[in-house]
Amino acid sequence: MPRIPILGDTAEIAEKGLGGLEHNFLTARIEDLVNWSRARSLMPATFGLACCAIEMMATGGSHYDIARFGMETFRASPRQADVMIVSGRVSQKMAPVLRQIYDQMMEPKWVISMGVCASSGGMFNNYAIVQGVDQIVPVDVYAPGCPPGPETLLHAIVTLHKMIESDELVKRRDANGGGAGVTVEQRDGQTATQIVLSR
Amino acid sequence: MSIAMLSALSSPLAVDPLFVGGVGLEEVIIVIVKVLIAFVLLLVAVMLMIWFERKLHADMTNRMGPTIAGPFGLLQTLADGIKLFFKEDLIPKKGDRFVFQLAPYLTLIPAFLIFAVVPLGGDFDNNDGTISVFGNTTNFQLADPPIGVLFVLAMSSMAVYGIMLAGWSSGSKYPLFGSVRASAQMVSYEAALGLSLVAVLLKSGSLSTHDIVAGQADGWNWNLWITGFIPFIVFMIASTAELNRPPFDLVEAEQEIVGGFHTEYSSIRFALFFLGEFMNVVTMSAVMVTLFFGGPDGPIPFLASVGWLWGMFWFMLKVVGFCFVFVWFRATLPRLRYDQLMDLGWKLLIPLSLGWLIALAVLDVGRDNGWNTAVVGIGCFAGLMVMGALLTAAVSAGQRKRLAGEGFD
Amino acid sequence: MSEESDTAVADTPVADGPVADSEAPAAAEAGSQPETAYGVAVTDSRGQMVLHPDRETYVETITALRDDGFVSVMDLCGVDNLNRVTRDLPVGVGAERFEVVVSLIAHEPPRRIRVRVQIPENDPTVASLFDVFPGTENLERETWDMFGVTFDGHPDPSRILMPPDWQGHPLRKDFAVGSVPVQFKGAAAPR
Amino acid sequence: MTLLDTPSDSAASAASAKRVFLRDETSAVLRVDESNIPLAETVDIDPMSTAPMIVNMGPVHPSTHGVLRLVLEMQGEQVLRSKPVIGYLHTGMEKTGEQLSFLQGTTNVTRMDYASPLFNELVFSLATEKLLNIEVPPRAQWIRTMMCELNRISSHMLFQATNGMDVGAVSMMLYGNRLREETLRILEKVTGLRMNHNYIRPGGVAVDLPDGWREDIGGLLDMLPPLLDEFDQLLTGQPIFRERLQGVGAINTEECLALGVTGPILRGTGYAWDLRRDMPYLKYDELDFDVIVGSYGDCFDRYAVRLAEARESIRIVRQCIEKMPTGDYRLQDKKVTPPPRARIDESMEALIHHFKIFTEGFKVPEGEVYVSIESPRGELGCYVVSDGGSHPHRMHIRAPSFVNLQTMPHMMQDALVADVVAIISSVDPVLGEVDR
Repeated sequence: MPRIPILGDTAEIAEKGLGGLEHNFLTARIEDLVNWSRARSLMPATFGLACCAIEMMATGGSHYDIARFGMETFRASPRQADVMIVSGRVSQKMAPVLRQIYDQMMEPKWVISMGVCASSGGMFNNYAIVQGVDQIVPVDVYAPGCPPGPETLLHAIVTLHKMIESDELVKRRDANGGGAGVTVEQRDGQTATQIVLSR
Repeated sequence: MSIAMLSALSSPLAVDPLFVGGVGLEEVIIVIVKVLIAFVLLLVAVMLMIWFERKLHADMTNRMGPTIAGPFGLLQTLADGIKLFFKEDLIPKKGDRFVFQLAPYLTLIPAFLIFAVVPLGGDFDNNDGTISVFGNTTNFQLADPPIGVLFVLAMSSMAVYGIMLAGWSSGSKYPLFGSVRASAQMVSYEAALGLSLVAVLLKSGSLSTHDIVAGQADGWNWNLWITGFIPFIVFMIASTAELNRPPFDLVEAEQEIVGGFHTEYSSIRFALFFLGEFMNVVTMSAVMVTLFFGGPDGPIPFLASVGWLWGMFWFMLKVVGFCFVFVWFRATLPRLRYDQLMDLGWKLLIPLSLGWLIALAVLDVGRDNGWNTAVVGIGCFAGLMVMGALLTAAVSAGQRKRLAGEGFD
Repeated sequence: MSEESDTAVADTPVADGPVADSEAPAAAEAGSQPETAYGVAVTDSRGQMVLHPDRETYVETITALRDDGFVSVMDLCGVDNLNRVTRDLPVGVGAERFEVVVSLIAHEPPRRIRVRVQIPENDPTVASLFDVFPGTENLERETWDMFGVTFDGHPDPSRILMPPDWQGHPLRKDFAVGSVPVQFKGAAAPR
Repeated sequence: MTLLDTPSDSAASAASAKRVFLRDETSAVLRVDESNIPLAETVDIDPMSTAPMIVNMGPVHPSTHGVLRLVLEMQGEQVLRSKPVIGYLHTGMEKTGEQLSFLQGTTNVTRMDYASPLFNELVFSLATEKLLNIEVPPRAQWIRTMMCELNRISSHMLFQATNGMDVGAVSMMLYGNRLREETLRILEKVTGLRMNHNYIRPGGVAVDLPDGWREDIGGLLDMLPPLLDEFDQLLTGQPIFRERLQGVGAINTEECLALGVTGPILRGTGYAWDLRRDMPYLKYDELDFDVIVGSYGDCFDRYAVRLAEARESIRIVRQCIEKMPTGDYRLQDKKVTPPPRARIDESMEALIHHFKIFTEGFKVPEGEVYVSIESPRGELGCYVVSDGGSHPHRMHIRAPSFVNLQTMPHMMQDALVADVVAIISSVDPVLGEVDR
């Protein structure tokens, strides 16, 4: 018996009826729809640091056109952003700010570490630079290069798309207690702030 | 709600021929269908408008725009919407909880309501613009209150509250800036908007949108020509400012005040603002088409064979034309500064539309009384010139004083 | 060394510059005793005139230079000479651990001059140039931040590049260069 | 009527140099401790209060060109005093520079001003060469001149992009980037990298120009002028754009000189000072070009100066193509430059030499030197102290953006928020260079 790509093995269908179908085709999981939309509508936070930020701008330019992925909507407000592209070296002075921006972003959120300086400190192994932004925020995709060309960044973005669509990230965040409902511990003895959820 | 109650409610407003012979079940169903059509049409139009803007702007800058969400990226807006719907929401602790939640709806709902009074189609060339459905005659618009234009103005003023309250209730500084800017900007441009509208009302003699469209039935009767362009230009600029579209998007100027009033908004509430902004673009385009461009009236006369779709086709075409202009503005024009915006509104648009209105009125009175049109016209022109000169002198005197460091208080 | 390859050859004031003409003719004449210009010792470094005032005459020297047509301070930076004994200093100028180096420029005719002040380690203090050239404000702040040299009379003596609560002065030679543990202290504000 | 006639000269002429010397509250500089000002707006806003409000702009703000942070004291939308807070991108490059040999140093400095990396390499190489007392061959000098001018074009294009973006012309971002991309294509072909080239090295340049460079660069130069004319159409004559920039952020020559400001900001005030002409280095004395000056020192003048300088650079590059001599692209001095690649395969000595020069570096005679060039942002200086070893004892970069940043509070006094954005972008700071 031939095999129909969308339905599955026709012999099994003939034997078991609808139970022989490989998957439902009248209904689908809403999770797939959500992942589909998340992957196609990643809004990056406007977060440029150093050389890599210039290449990030170039990625938004006419030659590379990040808008193809629906990502030209750089959001200035971290509340509305989905992905933070850490583009460049993170200094000790910038680290708290970067973490604050990350905390201000709403779940689900992702981080791309762009360039070697963000990923590992790069050539600046000295007093001023944080040796890898993953010491501060959880990084999902690392883009290598100094600076990574726009093609590399696009590849990182497509990689992130695939990860989002394959649902890996949401599971990971569930596992480590991420997601909505967390509290942020305050420095110097201030009270912890409960994040108000409306739904 | 019983049908008798509905009838009792609607009888004072029964301008629509649908309700002339009393209200039965059929009429109610027709109204519900009309509501659904208007609602769905507007939502789809907004979805396509957002896609259209992104694609068109991409085209103007040698790019491709969204491509991966659906064919030609058509589903990009859908993806954005679903994603935002499933995103975490936040209400700032320092903000006013109730107002913060209310504000997005205050911007969205007026945009819907404005669309309700816009005639979408119908044959105004051969009859009075009504169509027949199941033997009932009705207007091709959701509602036709006798105060249609006032309703449009009232609703567009309501939208100010949404933006103002959103900024105020966020409890943060940049949104506050945006909110202060919004209230000043939108209130001042409301005046110019209203004054340019009065010119249309003067010519149409009615506040009903249906009557205004009916009065422009032939291509040469469009209010655009009859009122002499100026009210349209003022209306166009004022409505751009009213919509917070570039070059008047100071309220949400990303480079200056981050996100403006919606800085603290995320998730579905931000989506509502997003939707509301583009919905306003569509409805304002529709209002402009209604008021100045003859609504569903097209250059080629009504073709009975195509039915009501013919008028709708022209209507849509004109709306898309205006949407194009709005995107074009965004792609080319830098943003105005706050004081320049105020100058433009108060010192140019309002005097101009006021003066033009007076001139139109004088010409009308002159025609009614049989005065010599040439003499009246030249008199009006001279009067406008004198007014303009006086205003310029006043403005420059004020500027000199300000530069010299003398206050006015 | 040929002439067109180098900036300083064109603007070296030592031979016939107006500096030599106006105030310090001694600078032009080579001699065995230490040369002076503007009343302070002077050396030549790769064709560039370098003044070596002491801390007391430092501001006076800069002021004199300004009155002589040096319109701008281009650069001000510190140097840490820990463990470096031999240096090209004129006779009579004692080598100290820190140096503050000021580069000035004159536009008509185009010429440059450099001023080096020795700052002792036990009292790293020097007068601020803010009242002569306000453009040194950021540069002096940077020098304090990086070397710990205090500038008396500076309007805003605070760290400029490092975080305000940073310990130490990174460009000192006894400050470790290598990677330091992340001094990350967590988010400072609620979401 | 009012949209078109704003006085653009009144504010500029009234200012005097005295305001930059003020040190108390009357100064435009808000001299407060920035650590007391919270980054997040946790302060309660009293809507009835009329006291000045402290607003934090940055360090992550869309228009602060990276990580500049501005503390603004504001009355309504008007800025009373302000203070740029920097250091958020401090990389410790001067410290790292002491750890790297002179040959490796260009790798380090090229990452400072990432909008114009070749200038950083050039100034460090010139300083090293001056310490070594060597002269690079003419072809190397011409190549350096040409590449730097191409880099200047790309840097000014980046300015046009961000400046347009900051005043709200969003398409300029893409138009500017498109031109920059075309320039970068040439730079990539010659140096192998789009940015951070490490192309200009002590002793010459890394590699010779590739085949077909004349056609490539000539094609670029033919393509650029009409596209620059499009900028004129889109912005220069645009009434809203002029309104936004004319008379905004005015500063005069005396203030610029007192603050040590150089580059387009100084030239925008009408003062013709350009190191390329006044203290020529490389081959600029053999080139025919004009120094562009403005007249009012406002944002519009700075915009116009940069646009015109890009055109001048096109002129310079054309002359460079014509005059490019044949010969060595780097010094044939065993002490400084590695042996040719072909010889490494043949000769063991060459291999050892190559290895030693890249691991140990070369010894540089003791001394100290300050060399400066005209970068797209002003005087880019390099102060190098050598103690006779192969590593610099002290390497200091005089970054033009760092000094130019001091003009901001003075320009911003009494300006509106929208002007602040225009002023930041007209100063055109590159934070990598500011913080180093």
